[in-house]
Amino acid sequence: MADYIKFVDVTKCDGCRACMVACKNWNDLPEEPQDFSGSYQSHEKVTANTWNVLTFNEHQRSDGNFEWLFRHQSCLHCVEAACEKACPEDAISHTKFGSVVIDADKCVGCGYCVQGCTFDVVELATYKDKYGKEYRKAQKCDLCTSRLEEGLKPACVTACHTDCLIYDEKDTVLAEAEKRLAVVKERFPNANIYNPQGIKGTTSVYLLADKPSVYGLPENPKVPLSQIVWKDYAQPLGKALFGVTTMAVVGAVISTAINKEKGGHEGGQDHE
Amino acid sequence: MTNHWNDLQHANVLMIIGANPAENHPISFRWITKAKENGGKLISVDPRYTRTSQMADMYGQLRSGTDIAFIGGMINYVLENELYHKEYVANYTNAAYLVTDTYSFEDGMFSGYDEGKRSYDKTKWAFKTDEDGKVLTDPTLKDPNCVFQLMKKHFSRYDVDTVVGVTGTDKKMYLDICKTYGSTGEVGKAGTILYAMGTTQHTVGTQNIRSYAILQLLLGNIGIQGGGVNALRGESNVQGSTDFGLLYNNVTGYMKTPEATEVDSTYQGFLDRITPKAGYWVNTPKFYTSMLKSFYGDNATKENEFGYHYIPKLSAGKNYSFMRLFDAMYRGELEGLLLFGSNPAVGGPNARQEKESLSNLKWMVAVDLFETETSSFWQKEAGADPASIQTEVIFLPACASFEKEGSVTNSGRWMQYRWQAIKPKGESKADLEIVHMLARKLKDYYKNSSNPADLPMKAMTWDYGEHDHPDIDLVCREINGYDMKTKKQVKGFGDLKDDGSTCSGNWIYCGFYPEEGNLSKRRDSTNEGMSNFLNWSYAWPANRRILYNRASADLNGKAWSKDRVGIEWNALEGKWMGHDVPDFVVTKGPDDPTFKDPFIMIAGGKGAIYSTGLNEGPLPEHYEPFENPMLNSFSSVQFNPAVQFGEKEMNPQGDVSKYPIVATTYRLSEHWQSGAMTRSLPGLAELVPHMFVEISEELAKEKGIKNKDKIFVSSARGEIEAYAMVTKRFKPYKLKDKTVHQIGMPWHFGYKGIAIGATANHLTPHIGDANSSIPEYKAFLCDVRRA
Amino acid sequence: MEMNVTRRQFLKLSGAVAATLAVVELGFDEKKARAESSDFKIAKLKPTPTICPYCAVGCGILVYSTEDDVVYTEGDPDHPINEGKLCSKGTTVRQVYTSEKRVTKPRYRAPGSDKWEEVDWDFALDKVAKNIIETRDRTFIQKENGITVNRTDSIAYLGGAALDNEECHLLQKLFRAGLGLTYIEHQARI
Amino acid sequence: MSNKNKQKTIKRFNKGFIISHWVNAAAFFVLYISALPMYTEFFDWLYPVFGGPAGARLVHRIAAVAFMLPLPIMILLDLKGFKNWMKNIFSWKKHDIQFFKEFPKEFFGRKAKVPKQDFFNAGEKANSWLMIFTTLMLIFSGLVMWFPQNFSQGVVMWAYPIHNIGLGLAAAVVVGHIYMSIALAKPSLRGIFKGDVTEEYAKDHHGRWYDEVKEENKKKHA
Repeated sequence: MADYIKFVDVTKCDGCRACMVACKNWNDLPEEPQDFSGSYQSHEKVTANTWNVLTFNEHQRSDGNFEWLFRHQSCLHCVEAACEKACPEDAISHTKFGSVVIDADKCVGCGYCVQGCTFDVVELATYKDKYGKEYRKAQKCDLCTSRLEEGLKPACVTACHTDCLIYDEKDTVLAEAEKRLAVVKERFPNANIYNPQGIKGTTSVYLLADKPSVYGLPENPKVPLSQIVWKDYAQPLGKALFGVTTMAVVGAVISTAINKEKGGHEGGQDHE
Repeated sequence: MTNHWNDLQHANVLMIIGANPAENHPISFRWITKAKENGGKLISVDPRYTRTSQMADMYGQLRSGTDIAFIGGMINYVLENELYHKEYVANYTNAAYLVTDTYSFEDGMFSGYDEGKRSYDKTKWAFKTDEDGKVLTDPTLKDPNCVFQLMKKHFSRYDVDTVVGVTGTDKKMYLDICKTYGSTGEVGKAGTILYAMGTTQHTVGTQNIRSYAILQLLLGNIGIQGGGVNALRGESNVQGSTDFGLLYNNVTGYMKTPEATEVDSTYQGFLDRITPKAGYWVNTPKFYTSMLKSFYGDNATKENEFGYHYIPKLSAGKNYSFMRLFDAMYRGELEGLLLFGSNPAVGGPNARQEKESLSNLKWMVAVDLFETETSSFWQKEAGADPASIQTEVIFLPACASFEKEGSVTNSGRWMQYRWQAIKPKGESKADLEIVHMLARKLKDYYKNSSNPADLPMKAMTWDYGEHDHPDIDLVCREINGYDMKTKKQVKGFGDLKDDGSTCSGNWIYCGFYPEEGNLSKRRDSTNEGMSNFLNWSYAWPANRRILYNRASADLNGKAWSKDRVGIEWNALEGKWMGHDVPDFVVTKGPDDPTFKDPFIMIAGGKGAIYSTGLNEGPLPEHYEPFENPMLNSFSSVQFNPAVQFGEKEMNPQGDVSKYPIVATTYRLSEHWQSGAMTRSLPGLAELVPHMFVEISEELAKEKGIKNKDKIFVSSARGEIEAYAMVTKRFKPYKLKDKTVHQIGMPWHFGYKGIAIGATANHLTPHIGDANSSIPEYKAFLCDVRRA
Repeated sequence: MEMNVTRRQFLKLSGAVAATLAVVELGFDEKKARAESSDFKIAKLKPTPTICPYCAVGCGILVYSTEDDVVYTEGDPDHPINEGKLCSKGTTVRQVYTSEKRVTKPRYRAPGSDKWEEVDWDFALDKVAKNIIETRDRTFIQKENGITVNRTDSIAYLGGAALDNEECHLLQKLFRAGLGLTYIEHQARI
Repeated sequence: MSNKNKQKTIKRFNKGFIISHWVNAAAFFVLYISALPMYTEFFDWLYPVFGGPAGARLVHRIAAVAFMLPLPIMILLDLKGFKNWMKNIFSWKKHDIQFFKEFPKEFFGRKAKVPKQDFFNAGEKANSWLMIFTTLMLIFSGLVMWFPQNFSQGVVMWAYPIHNIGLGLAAAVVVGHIYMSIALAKPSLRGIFKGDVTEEYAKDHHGRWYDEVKEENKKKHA
């Protein structure tokens, strides 16, 4: 699968938010100024037009230490992507870089992916067509696939000056991450590498300074049973059932026709 | 900066005090992070827990305006525990100098104070000299009158308990910081101090920096890799504009402006006054004459004292600095104001009152990219009544940095060229073009005037091409300077002459444009060593990247320690070698009697632990800010005795009884200065759309304020409304005998642009530093209540 | 003028052949994301190096521009200080060009008026020159108790920190050496 | 009893029951057609029919409201019929079970000895149950999907599969139901349209109900 991953070491992040602006700069995303949030954080979460948000969290740890935790919140590009699974139009797919991309032409804006997303990332953007009629498209970070194809790194990684965001070969990065984790644990005892195997890992791996729940991330996300039931059983079964019933009906029609020649009268039912 | 950005990675300990580089100089953290990765320790000292503090290993909280107490305590700690670099202090600083007996220090006051004039007679602090003027020294540093002992005695009063009682820092953390930073005194170790407006914008701003210099000299941190006293300057070319003398008291290259006094009535008299007997400044006449030649060309002759009298002479002793300028405007003495990319209605102290004074102007010219609060001070939006304001305003649209060509000098003194990517937007023009067109129009007007008053305009040469757009290359050549006869570019300021045969617009830049070409355009980013990048652009002076780098070697020219090699004497080659341009004549060896000392600019070449140059004393002494919450614990002198007061009405003083909360202002990484260039950009207006004030949870509870409430902040000078951001990153101070709250707010906001909000500077005091007159934005008193 | 911009390639992807700008045919049908709708936006543009106009770190920026628009800006990978990186302000520098708040024509406000009028450059510059001349000539002091001073204390000049060195030199030359202003100050003071 | 020219007929369904049935059928049909493109991209060509995906969703939502009406209509307009239906589908006797043993043979057109059946024979009872069950599934999960913000993440996540399963089952049931009504028990169509069925059909398919009716008629005339 992807031999490159995006690695986010939040302990190196100094909150300059170049990533937020670089993303909009490259993807020509419109600005969405929000109401005053009560903190330095500009958006409550990522939206359809704001594909990464720098979260600020004034966290008083149980051991009394105070940390001001920053996180580059963005799509994690899960290997087992719940959004891809939920999409009825097969509009969401994995590229060879491991990035999960949404084909805007196929997306019908039904929002299944929005409900399904494990990390509450993908959202719907509303557009107006020529006749002024509104339509919606699901949008989220695509790991700058257009840049990756030209051999360039994602725009946020290119802008990040403390090397908190890096995009490099998977094995070297993860090895480096383990070493970094050992160093960082001294100040951040709960630091951990967040690459949840419940969804077979992600193409955007985090080194968090505290437990995932402190960042509002699920401790160990899995593809929900409901999605599995839905897409691996219900959907195929439904289609199969549809096929079976039609076959049964066709079978019935044929066999009735055959039996008819044998003189069974209509209604074929006698009673005792 | 004495060093530069890439050099930060070589530091063992970085102390960031009075600065917030993670937010205001974000990319510096690329190199600070590298320093941390090499095992370096980062200390953040700030009234507020900033993004820099989050990246730091140690965070020390301190009340705004108590830097000298904080650093004074560290100096005392370093001296008491003998952590200082003995050989460095003995040989490279003026620790051994003896001071005359007329010097004394009693209860916060130095000798020689004149109450009326609020100034000192500095001769009282002079060094003791023998009959032919040579300074007497005691190399053993034992003599009670030697600088070392005087300093020891002075700072012995800064014991830890008194200090933390004034600064409010946690005692254990304070000792930890002293120990960690003190460790850089060890040979081979390097500590760097990064500071910015948090240090300078006080009534004791200059002495704050002096205390850093003393600490760094004691620890032997000046002139070495990863060391230095580094000012993080806030604008792309504030370094350049200061170098080019756009200040009332400086002409280019930090040379003095003449005054209307008997002494200065002749050029020679003026030169004798401003040229010291020793130190590199002895060459001032060469630089000054060359500058005059660049102004007046052939009209500057030996006979008319090279056009010396064409330059304006200041009224003797009169202060023309920014705040006094607005005092004059308030009194109606100013008729015209020219603003080139400047927005005082948001950036100036007591901005509301300054904005009112603008209406006393007859005319104003504003040159900017966006409509600024200052250029539209007459509009209803500004709270003004247009009909009653008779000022005629002309707004000239300037173009952006990448729509024109030119060079800017960054904090590390790198003069970097930048090219034009696109033609100016609409009808906007480059400032170069605007001043060129204006100058040609004025020259034309005064061309055949017979009035002697117009002689300067007629004598001023302006030959940068005939059409609207000037030939920038000619301007660059003139700045560097050339031989008047051969028109050949001068190789370096060493070749400038005082006989009028050479010209140079700015001596410190002389050498950036030799015959081979404009070195500021160089883009070779190979790292020859020490990350000095000698072939990338050009650093003044003489492309030197680390100032006073002679101090990186011991007395016999060898590096203090193997793992920090700077410039070393290579006996075989007979010259100094290393990855930087030596700070002195390359071929003068360590044993050359005529040259011994690294601090080439100062007479005697020794680092100034004791300096007679400043107005309020040879050694830094803590005084409380203009508006302070508690009495001075170090002496009975409350306020800096040498600070001059300006216009009374411009500077009402708030009393702690009415305004109990300490307040400060600061900047954010998402906005810039008065916000004119960022609050009009959708991308940045989205990141920080609202003006806010950060208050501690404790203060919020006391005042019944919830997060995101609208609140009023008031001071003796004004009141503003903004959102409350209740945070854990401000904590009340437990000072000697009371608890004091502190709040802080960004000062970027104004009523123009996309993201608009209240202007913090409506609250700040209109009083400034005793030497530089920089306003005291960083420490004043206010009160807070719910809207 | 020579300007050697070396666009260093720093991603050696096993699959992506970065050499040619043509899209490499991928293993499975690549469903392109919305962002890729326009062709690779900086493919045909030549970058111009500049220095960021904001703080004094002096980061290098590459400006990808056409005749009349700044299409994209990114950190200059060859610059030793920022090595291709930028902060939030540096990254939005393109919007300094595209923001519709930019003033693109000279404006004039008559005394007492409550609005701007758009004027042309000749009118504006004449007004500026006239005002300077009128005030200077009336308030110019040639001598003060016998000493030649050649100054006027009635015009003030503020600004410089956001201008180029060459501009600072000409401003100093005109306002001090030429016109004799004494109130010359700028942002370094505040 | 209206006597059709040739055969005598017996009253089977009242007006209310018929309306309710056909509202249900129509709503289900529209829901089904508008859901097909959402269900699988194989039918994406159906989207333009509804004026794009947004149109399809709108139609789906209108039909969904209609889909909730049959029960109230039946209760209001034909309470008796409703009660009878309820009584029927709750009574499971031996003859109903035997029906299932015999029915597959009949379904494939071969001889089958099916015992006399009630008003609703066992097949129809089963069909009713399946239909009720799938309708409830579809309606509740549909409402959750329509207003996800009012429900917890878990509920919303399960709504999708339930709706999907509901659709799968309902579709199969409906296909069977339509086939049987057209092919096997063609005369019954009359019942759901006009309300009465031929005596002969009643005797063949709903023997027990036919006897009851006969009994009643005898009492009335006697």
